[in-house]
Amino acid sequence: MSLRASLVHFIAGDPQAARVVPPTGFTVWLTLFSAAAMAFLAVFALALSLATGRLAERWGSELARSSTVRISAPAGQMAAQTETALKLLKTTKGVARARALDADEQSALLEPWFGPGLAIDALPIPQLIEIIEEGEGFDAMGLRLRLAAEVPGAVLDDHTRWRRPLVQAAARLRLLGWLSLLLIGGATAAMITLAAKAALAANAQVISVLRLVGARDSYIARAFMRRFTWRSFIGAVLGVALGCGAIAMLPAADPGGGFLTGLGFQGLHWLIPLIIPPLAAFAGFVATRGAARKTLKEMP
Amino acid sequence: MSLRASLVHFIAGDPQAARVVPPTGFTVWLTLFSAAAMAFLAVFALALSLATGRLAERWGSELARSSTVRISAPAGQMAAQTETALKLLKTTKGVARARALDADEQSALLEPWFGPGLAIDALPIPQLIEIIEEGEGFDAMGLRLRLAAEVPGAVLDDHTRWRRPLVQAAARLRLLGWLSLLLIGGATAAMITLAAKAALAANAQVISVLRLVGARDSYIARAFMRRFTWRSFIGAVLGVALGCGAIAMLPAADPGGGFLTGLGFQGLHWLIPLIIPPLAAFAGFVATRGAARKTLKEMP
Amino acid sequence: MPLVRHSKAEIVVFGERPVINLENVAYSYGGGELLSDITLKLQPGSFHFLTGPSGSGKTTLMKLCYGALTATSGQVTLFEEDVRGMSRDDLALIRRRIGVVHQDCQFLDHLSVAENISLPLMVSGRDDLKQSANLKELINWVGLSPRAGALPPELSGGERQRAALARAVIMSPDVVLADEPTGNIDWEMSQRLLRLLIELNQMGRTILIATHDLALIRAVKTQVQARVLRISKRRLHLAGADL
Amino acid sequence: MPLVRHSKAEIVVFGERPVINLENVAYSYGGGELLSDITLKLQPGSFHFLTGPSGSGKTTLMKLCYGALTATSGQVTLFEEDVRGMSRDDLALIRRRIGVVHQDCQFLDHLSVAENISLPLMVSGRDDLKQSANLKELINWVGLSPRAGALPPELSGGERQRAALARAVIMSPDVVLADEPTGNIDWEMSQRLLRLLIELNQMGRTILIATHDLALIRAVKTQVQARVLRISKRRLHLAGADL
Ligand SMILES: Nc1ncnc2c1ncn2[C@@H]1O[C@H](COP(=O)(O)OP(=O)(O)OP(=O)(O)O)[C@@H](O)[C@H]1O
Ligand SMILES: Nc1ncnc2c1ncn2[C@@H]1O[C@H](COP(=O)(O)OP(=O)(O)OP(=O)(O)O)[C@@H](O)[C@H]1O
Ligand SMILES: [Mg+2]
Ligand SMILES: [Mg+2]
Repeated sequence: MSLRASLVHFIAGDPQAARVVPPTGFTVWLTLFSAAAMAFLAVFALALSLATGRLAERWGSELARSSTVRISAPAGQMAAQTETALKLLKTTKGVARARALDADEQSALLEPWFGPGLAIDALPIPQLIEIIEEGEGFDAMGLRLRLAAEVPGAVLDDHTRWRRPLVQAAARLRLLGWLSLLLIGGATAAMITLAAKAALAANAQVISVLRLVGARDSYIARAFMRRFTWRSFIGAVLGVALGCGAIAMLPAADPGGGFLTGLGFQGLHWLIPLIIPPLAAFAGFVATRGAARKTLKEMP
Repeated sequence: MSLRASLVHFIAGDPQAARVVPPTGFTVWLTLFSAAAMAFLAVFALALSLATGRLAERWGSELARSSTVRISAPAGQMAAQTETALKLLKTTKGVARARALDADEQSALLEPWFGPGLAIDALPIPQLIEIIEEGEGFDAMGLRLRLAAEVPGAVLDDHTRWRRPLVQAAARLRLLGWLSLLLIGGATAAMITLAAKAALAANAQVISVLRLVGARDSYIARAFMRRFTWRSFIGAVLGVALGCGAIAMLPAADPGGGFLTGLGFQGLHWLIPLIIPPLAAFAGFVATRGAARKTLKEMP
Repeated sequence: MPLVRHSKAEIVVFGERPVINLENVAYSYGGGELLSDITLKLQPGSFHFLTGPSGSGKTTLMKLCYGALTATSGQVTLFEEDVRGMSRDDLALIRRRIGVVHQDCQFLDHLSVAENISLPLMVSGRDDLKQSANLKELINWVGLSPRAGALPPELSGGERQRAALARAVIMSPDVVLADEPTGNIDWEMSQRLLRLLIELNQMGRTILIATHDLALIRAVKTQVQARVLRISKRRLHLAGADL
Repeated sequence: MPLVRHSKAEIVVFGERPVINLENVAYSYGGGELLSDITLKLQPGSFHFLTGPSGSGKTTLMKLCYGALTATSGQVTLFEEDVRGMSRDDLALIRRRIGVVHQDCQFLDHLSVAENISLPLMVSGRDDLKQSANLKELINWVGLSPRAGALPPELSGGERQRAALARAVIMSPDVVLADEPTGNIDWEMSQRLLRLLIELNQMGRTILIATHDLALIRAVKTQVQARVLRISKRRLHLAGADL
């Protein structure tokens, strides 16, 4: 039977078939427990992936915001050069906005070094222009050349060398999250397969009795599949409930704590774990189907 | 039999007993697989705990290093006030070292804002004193009062409000690591117990035959325990080997990447995962012993 | 029905369309040959006994007759279909026409005795009301009415064999193969069970019983025209009148 | 030995120290009483048969005799120890003195037939050289030499019963309890097995055999002084001379 046909038959099919397989046994608990444990872990891996996704975004945007052009010029030319630089930036591809910082902002930036009472006008400090990038960002090399030609006192500080490894690290964390999701899925499938095989081996007598009275292999396989699919589903529901509960109990996102405390789900993301139980049930279905077919083919 | 006596008997004991339990079956693979998967996860949790330990230390010390005293004073009094402040800091409990930054260091700090060509002597910038704490750190309130009395131009920037949440976050991460280690241990014990019970249930006939010919329950239990302990051990060895291999393949610690890339073990810490297999074997031993005793007691 | 005894110990019963047909069949479990050159044709409506010393291959021969084993050489046809060419599903359908009593009666230990007896109906989707009246009557006939709700592990040895026989005949199959069906049953009860099989035979069903109980064979021979086959030295022989 | 038949259907064999002693024992599996008011004393060196219709409680009575079941009321003593007060370990030691053939012979399916037969030796740590010579002889006697290396699932029904009997007597136990040991065995072989039991009995061992095979009982009665007990209507009776 094709996978699709057997799924249809399985869902529509005859509940009596399930009765011929003994209902109890420790493989039930093993399957339930594995499915629950794995679903629990999957919820965490999912949360990790989503959180690192947000983190990568935040790090990316925070660092982008700190790209600056610094203009050091004699007092008379400062305003003009700033103007030219702003105009130039406005026509640069990859720059969303460019804005000259006003005196208050500049002194706020310098406060840690000079104390709050700094008279900024008295100092020959340069003018800072904040650049907010968009899309892929701007071409730093090209921008530098144009600035050198038109604004002699401008220095571009594009922070690329700082941003790259941080964004890379966030991306790697996210990859780790997705990888562990894959691993967890694989381990779940393996465990359910093993549990199903253990159940089939333990029920060799059931199978031989059923064959003796003329049951088709598909009937026998279906009876086992029904049980294991159901158990994987129930187990995964329990695991997801526990996992979401645990995540909800983590301390709320806290600006000081940074990465870890942002681990929870946000908004609609709480709905994503709901796909885990159906996925687990499907994994249980496919794993048991494979195990049952193989075992039945091998049994004399 | 007490746990100790049964351990001794188990290790010294008669290998023939193990033969009476069928050697194969999918519960073998289940146990091996669970033990391996759990050991693999345990290696990662261990690495996480150790890495966050290091991270907490580094964050703590990095932030401590950035505690500063800023002295703003008329040019003439600057040197004297700096001297007084340094003397005062030397006698403050919790301060390991205090050091006035020299002109080069100060201009390096200001470079992002003023560009490299800053003539520091021309500016009325304050003198910065770097404080390195020790132990519990100093009493910020007391130090501030003493500074106010003796060095009128000094401002203490102790960064406590920044440090606390970060160190907290690191500690929380470490706690998460240890908690997950505990969870993994519990899950392993639960899985081995379930696998052992499944095996015992599947071998009801073996047990009844052994009883019929006059085998003691301790003999029967030992035969099962031997198998399961051994399987848990082998599984854990495989899992630890894979886990350590995976960790060794992570990119090396990289100053730009920060937290994640420091996940590996360092130096002698590579030896710590070696305790996982004996622990898993012990868990297997205790879990199977409990399962066997319970099952044997319940069987007619 | 005329009967011919070949020199090569083949038993051939002339007539149309044997329901089970073994031709020059040999079987080995891997070592030496256990059965050699067996030819056996079971005509519809015939009644056979199969005897032979313990370990001679009675059970093996029965397993060849319902496709649980495949002959090492020679040809086995069940209802005119060659066993070799059958898929598992074909075999399942054939099994519904052959009622089998195994020597070690096995059941689904989590279903009641009554459910176990009606398992062939359940599996083939014929679990209807009319059948349930038959079921009750049959359970009564084999003397299991007081134990109908029990689970198989709670049955005595003889009760298990009676339940297995009931399960084998519930579908009123074309052929009944029974392997030592009375090994654990007292004389009165085994006479009662035999009467059931004789009745089925008179309705045209084909019966083959493996047994070592010569008294049983003698008792049946007075009631029905039964042939006794004997396995010895790997061959199948027609037993003489000495029984 | 003088024999007294009480009005209450108690069978008492006078003599010292019965190895197995049931006094006013009743047993029920949960429903009504299956066995009531059973008194049975097995003297050392006695030979008993136990008969009764299928489902009358023969297997149940045997299980009471080796402590696999505990009487609902009354007292069971094995080798002068009360079963009720025994720990599992005590019971294990008692079992080494009682050889049991179950009605459904069970084995360790992953060990060879020879290993299964010597299992009682293995379990009690008496797996020595002298025993291994006895083992070979015994395997030969029950006709399993060609199958000694096979696994139990590869045995025929009769071969299983012979292996179970060999396992029950390998330790030369004080008592042998055999439940339908010849249900699947042909006449010649069952005579051979009985000779083994008779020999043990002549060495002073106590034998109790449950069977429904009256021919077997008759055959033994010519060779040894055996008593026949019969369960009917929940009581134990001494069967008359009609056997
Ligand atoms: N699966 C198997 N593998 C190997 N040998 C087997 C297998 N099954 C049976 N045998 C051997 O084949 C021989 C015939 O077995 P079979 O069960 O057909 O005998 P039988 O005539 O039914 O005997 P019984 O009267 O004792 O039931 C026996 O010696 C048995 O040990
Ligand atoms: N575990 C059990 N639970 C409930 N009832 C049981 C159990 N075991 C046996 N019985 C019932 O007790 C009765 C006696 O069983 P027992 O096995 O002692 O009979 P028996 O005399 O050995 O019969 P047979 O000759 O058929 O082996 C039977 O009706 C049986 O169904
Ligand atoms: Mg047989
Ligand atoms: Mg019985």
